[in-house]
Amino acid sequence: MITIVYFAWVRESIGHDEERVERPAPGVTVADLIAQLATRGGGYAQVLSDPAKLRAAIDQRFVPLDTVIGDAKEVALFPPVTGG
Amino acid sequence: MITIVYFAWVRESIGHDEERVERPAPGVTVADLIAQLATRGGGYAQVLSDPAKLRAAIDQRFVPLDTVIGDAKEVALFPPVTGG
Amino acid sequence: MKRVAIQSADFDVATELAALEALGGGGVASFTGIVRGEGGLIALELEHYPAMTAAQVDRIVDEALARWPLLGVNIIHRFGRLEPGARIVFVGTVSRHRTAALESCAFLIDWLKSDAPFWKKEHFADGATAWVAARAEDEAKAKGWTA
Amino acid sequence: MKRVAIQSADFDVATELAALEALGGGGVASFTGIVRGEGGLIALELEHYPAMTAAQVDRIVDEALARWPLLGVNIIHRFGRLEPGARIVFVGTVSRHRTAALESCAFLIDWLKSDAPFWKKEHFADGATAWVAARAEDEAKAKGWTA
Repeated sequence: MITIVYFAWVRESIGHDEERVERPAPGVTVADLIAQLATRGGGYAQVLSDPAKLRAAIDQRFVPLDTVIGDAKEVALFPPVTGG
Repeated sequence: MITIVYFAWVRESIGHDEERVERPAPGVTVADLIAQLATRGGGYAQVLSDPAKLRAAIDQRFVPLDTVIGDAKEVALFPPVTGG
Repeated sequence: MKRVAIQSADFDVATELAALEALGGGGVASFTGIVRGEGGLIALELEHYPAMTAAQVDRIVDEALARWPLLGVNIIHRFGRLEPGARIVFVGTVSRHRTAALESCAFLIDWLKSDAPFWKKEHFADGATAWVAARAEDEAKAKGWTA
Repeated sequence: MKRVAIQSADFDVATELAALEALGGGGVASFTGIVRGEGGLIALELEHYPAMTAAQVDRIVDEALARWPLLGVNIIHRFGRLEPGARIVFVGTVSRHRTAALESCAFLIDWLKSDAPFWKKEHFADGATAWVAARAEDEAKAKGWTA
């Protein structure tokens, strides 16, 4: 299992800030995970269908969406940060 | 008459911070005034014999040493400023 | 001195600056970001990624310490609901000379404003809310510091 | 808000910053210069040209107000005998956005450090004294702001 955390309008649309999912197969990227979650429909489809608007972090490090998830513990999905 | 004011080590060497002198003739520059004051010898000669180390202001405005004094009320002679 | 705090509570700029002034440096630079109450804004809600924020800020402070000869760096960033006039962020830097203090302060706030994992939601008097969009200008500014 | 003070008395940074924070801007930048007690220095004596200083500082503040969209500028410069740890100078600027506040603060302190009519005499523990020489670096920095 891995943890997915959501922030800002991604979190709001999905309706919760964290969930546990099956560990993705080797080679699966963040973009693949986003596409898979989007198939759930509803709030997921609404915010995850346009990945260009999303940013991600793996184990608390910003990563490009084409990064392989591998043995990460936590994937975070969120809009571009808007700072302080 | 015009007022000459001195600051920092110029003031210290000359021994006073202000004096009144006859108004210089038309066309006389700050550099001319410095050369003239230097002929007084003592502290004057000591700090005024090397004008490259001096800066000046006429009526509270920085000026190059070759500026004509004209009808100014106050000439200031001092080392390069060292700020705050 | 290196201090990083991510907190919901307000802070006292005087206390922070006094600690920085006491470090023996010749120059203390600071920047304080404040919520502006424009366009009917009644509150700004700052959300952050707690597991990531402190570590990231800590890393950028280390980068500043490596780039400039600093005697002290202090960063405070608030989260939660903040009303117009409230402080959001404080950056204070101390160095022997002014240039290092001023440049590192600008570097840190540019980073915080563009790359720190914070998201802002605006609440308006008419009940409307809107998530603030990232500004391309801020990203460009932060990139400008990259050698 | 525009405030320029040339004074021998110390000042309270918190009070100055609070006034700047209250102007409704999004960013307050400040720089505080402090006497460093290095090399046996026991005091710095600042002499200035009173008839000239305030007018000159006022003029450079007007220049900053013309160059950046500022809501407030506050400059305090002390003269007289100052011991290590004492504040010498304070520059505070406020703008809607951080860049204008940070840049104008750096511009003003660069000018004050290089072009303001102040002279500094160092007093050392062994009784020696020395007038500080102008630094070519400072002059170059102030010139760098000229368009």
